[in-house]
Amino acid sequence: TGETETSSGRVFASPSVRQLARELGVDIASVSGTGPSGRVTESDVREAAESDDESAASDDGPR
Amino acid sequence: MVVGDISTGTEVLVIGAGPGGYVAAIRAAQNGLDTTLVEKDAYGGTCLNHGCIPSKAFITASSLAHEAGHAEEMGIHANPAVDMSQLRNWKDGVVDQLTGGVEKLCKANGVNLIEGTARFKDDGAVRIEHGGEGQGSETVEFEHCIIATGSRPIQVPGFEFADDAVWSSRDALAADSVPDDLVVVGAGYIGMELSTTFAKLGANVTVVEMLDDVLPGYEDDVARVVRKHAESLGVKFHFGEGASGWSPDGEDVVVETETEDGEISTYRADKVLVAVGRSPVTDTLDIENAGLEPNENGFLETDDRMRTDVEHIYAIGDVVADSPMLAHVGSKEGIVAAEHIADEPVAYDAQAVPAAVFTEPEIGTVGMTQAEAEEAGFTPVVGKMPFNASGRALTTGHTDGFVRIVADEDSGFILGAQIVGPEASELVAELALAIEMGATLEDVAGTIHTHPTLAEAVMEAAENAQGQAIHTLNR
Amino acid sequence: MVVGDISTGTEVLVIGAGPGGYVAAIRAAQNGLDTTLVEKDAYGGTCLNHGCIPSKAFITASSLAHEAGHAEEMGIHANPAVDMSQLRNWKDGVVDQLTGGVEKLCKANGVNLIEGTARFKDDGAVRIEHGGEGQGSETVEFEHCIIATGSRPIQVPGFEFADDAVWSSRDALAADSVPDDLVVVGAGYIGMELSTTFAKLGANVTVVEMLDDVLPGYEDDVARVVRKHAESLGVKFHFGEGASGWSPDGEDVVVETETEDGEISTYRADKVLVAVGRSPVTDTLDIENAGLEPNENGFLETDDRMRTDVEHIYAIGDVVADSPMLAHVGSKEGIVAAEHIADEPVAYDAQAVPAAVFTEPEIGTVGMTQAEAEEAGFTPVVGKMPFNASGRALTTGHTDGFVRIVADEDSGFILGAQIVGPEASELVAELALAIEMGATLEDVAGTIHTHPTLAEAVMEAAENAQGQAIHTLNR
Ligand SMILES: Cc1cc2nc3c(=O)[nH]c(=O)nc-3n(C[C@H](O)[C@H](O)[C@H](O)COP(=O)(O)OP(=O)(O)OC[C@H]3O[C@@H](n4cnc5c(N)ncnc54)[C@H](O)[C@@H]3O)c2cc1C
Ligand SMILES: Cc1cc2nc3c(=O)[nH]c(=O)nc-3n(C[C@H](O)[C@H](O)[C@H](O)COP(=O)(O)OP(=O)(O)OC[C@H]3O[C@@H](n4cnc5c(N)ncnc54)[C@H](O)[C@@H]3O)c2cc1C
Repeated sequence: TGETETSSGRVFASPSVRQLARELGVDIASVSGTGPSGRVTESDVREAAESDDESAASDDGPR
Repeated sequence: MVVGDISTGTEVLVIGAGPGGYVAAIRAAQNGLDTTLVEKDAYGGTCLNHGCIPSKAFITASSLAHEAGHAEEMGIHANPAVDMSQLRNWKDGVVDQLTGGVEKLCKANGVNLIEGTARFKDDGAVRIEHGGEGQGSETVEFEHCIIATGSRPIQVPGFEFADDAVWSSRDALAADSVPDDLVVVGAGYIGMELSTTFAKLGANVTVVEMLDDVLPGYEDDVARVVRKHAESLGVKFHFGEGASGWSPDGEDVVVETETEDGEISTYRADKVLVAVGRSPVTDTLDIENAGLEPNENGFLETDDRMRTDVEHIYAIGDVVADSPMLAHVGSKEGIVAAEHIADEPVAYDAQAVPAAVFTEPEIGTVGMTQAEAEEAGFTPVVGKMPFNASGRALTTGHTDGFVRIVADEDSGFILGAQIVGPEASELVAELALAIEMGATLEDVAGTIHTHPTLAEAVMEAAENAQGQAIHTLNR
Repeated sequence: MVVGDISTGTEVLVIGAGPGGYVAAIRAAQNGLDTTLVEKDAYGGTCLNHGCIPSKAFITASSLAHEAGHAEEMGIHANPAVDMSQLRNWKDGVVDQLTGGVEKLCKANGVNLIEGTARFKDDGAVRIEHGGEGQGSETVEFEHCIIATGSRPIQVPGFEFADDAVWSSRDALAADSVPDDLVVVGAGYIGMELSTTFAKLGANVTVVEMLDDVLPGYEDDVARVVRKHAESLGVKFHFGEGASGWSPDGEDVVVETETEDGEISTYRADKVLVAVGRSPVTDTLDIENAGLEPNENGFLETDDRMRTDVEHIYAIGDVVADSPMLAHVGSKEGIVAAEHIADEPVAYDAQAVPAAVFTEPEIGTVGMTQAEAEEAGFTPVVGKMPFNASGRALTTGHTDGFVRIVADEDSGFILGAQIVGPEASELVAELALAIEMGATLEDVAGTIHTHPTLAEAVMEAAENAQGQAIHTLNR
């Protein structure tokens, strides 16, 4: 179901962006953020998903 | 109620209807799962019946009476008397309304409710013993199980809760009179909430605590505000003393304490309240039949989906290892477990768990302290706003305490906050959201805050960390 | 104080030391600008001296006394008496502490303070007349000027505030006794705050309002909660009636009202409080000498850097056109003006301006209503949590009202919130931050909220909008 283990470190991304990362099978800890002060944004996660792995992204569509 | 032993099946079995269990059951049912919730005692668990809710009801009433009786400065002349049996009835009414509500919400969401005590037969079934004589038992087979059996108060050797003179927090919250003299063993948050409550209701309260301050785990300057206020209410503290025993003396009790050096003291009282912590309820479940083994303190280890070592059995709430024993943590864990069973891509990944202590003044904390931020490798910058510089605080007459915000100096990301002061329990909500969102000091300082409110102090603390506060001098 | 007419120069001259002006002056000085603040009356302006602060002090005390006197259900038996002159002294003490604080903070930040009344000589200088006889005047030349002269209450024709029997809000907040009978003209937020306050203090209050409900501008279901509560305090409402005049009758006043159809009613009282709105103070500044012309209602138009048509003259606070007349808006505008003068890349770009009404229960609103969201082209989704389903609300005895969140259905972005209920003024802070951060329903619902708090209702309202609330049934 497109799960990734959450990193134990502090993640600067909103709850909805973190959830999206899990939905798309993206390890958010490895995404570099383009938001203010490096915050990980929704589009950062979507881009990471696309460049990453098409199949992981198609596993769980947006709800 | 089912008499005799029949066997039924359910997709999700939740054991225990506290804030962990009932929330998990409702969310599981909302996700279309066939869900069964078993509770041996009362819907709402410790929290609604003997914890969060009754304590806060007592705190409200005792604070209102005490405050009205001490507001001559504002021109208010009153000499309030508190009728404890009426207060208890009101509190019971509040509890009944909420527990009744929980039952209704479970049913409305389609949760099957079973009254009884569950024990594991194996890792796919429990046996449920129904209440009274001859009520029989039944077996329920499950695909997934969520253990939410909560916790019970720790007993200090020699202090049996069965004795009339020895109160657990539960007994204190069922009191129908105020003891003239009360000894409280333990100055943790439950001990402190109840000490101030009974002091406001007129008891002479003496607190004995093994450690050297109130509220272990909180920073000194936070704890100090609460201790000073309790002292001003007449509460007496004896630190570095462990309760070693008690003896009856007529109607009274004499509590004996001992220091590390073996020095003995005694305190006479009408009742002794023991509030030294809580331990998980995992020893009455035949949990080994499910292939599970609690850790040495009785807690269950889980992953961040709340799965135990047995993958289809989850644990949430007070039974979970390395997780704060708080109602809202249990509820969140319950939602994670329920959604994970429903194949949602969830995880318990809270960046910030707020916690409150409902003393006077209140404490609200979230995320990291300055020391914790340093340990975690950040270079923290700290901003503070004392409530005695807040217009709103002055107009309420409650000016003790402060808001402190800890942020990362480089990025400005907010890492944590410590609030001690009026409505701290509510004010911390904004900062929890700030941390979860990855907000910076600039974000909080740049958000317009209503005047005059206590929440402005949050903004001012952020500005202070930036060296730009208006209502307090900057570092 | 300077005697005689000398001429000095300053980089930034701020006229008026209300929450707009003093904040602007402090921030300008913090930015290294040579700043002068001129005030003719008292530091803190309307807000600290005759508005926000004294009204909230009265509200606190009247609420405490009233609540303690009506808590038999909780077992509290008290019959509080309120000594109005003591209450007034306490309130004055709070005001003095804050206004003294403002003066100190200005000085500590290096702001030059001048006492006197400023009038423009031209667009580069003002003449300041000092207070009493023989205090003289001085001329101050400025590079930049910030007009922050605030507002005054609107007089209804026939009701002169100079008359003893006719109260402005300022007179009401200086009262040293409670009138037996009080007529309040106007059911806006100031009228409603003061009506409930005096009703709690024991006055028979009658409110006459030209429109057909209390709190114009608020949604019906929000206003209704406040009106019902006021009615339960004994406040009588007469809608659709305009105050047309009054006459003395012995010690009493008889207030006459007229409906649109010309129907006349009369109400006897000890005092009549007129609270029908406020108008900007721009007519006593010789403002035309600076090349400025207020709009037809006396307000000054500005751009989003708070610049007037004359680029180096700024306007902030209650004098600004199309900007809510609120202290925190003035402060924010002051910060924008000061930072813009200091060449910072700021703008007044608040996405969400929270506002509170300190009635019982309180109102806290921010951002868009559902109707406004529709008008703005969104497809709003709405979630609601009534306080009577909140455990914390039940334990405080205050369960009227609700939290409502308006979000964009597609994106989940939170657009606005309307809260009516206990601590609504504080609870709205989290939602203001949510809107400023571009938070979604999922963000607010996914943030752990402390149990038991009123702030949980914010989370539940977000969950309700998602169809996932635990403690209330979903749509
Ligand atoms: C005085 C006091 C004040 C508190 N105040 C706060 C506060 O303000 N905020 C806060 O967050 N927390 C507070 N807490 C802590 C809070 O009550 C707990 O964290 C919370 O109740 C834990 O929830 P839970 O669902 O894990 O377990 P519980 O609430 O303990 O519920 C467990 C349920 O499981 C049932 N059960 C147990 N074994 C079985 C079985 N074998 N079969 C069937 N049913 C079973 C029990 O009867 C119980 O109803 C307070 C606690 C106390 C004692
Ligand atoms: C009863 C009441 C309750 C209120 N409650 C609230 C509330 O709870 N929350 C809220 O946000 N708002 C509240 N308000 C509104 C709030 O008071 C105003 O929005 C706020 O004071 C506006 O700030 P300001 O700086 O623009 O002007 P003001 O506060 O009006 O200050 C203007 C200052 O300029 C001075 N001045 C004027 N002309 C000159 C001159 N020519 N030379 C020198 N000095 C001059 C005046 O003496 C005054 O001190 C309330 C108002 C009232 C009346």
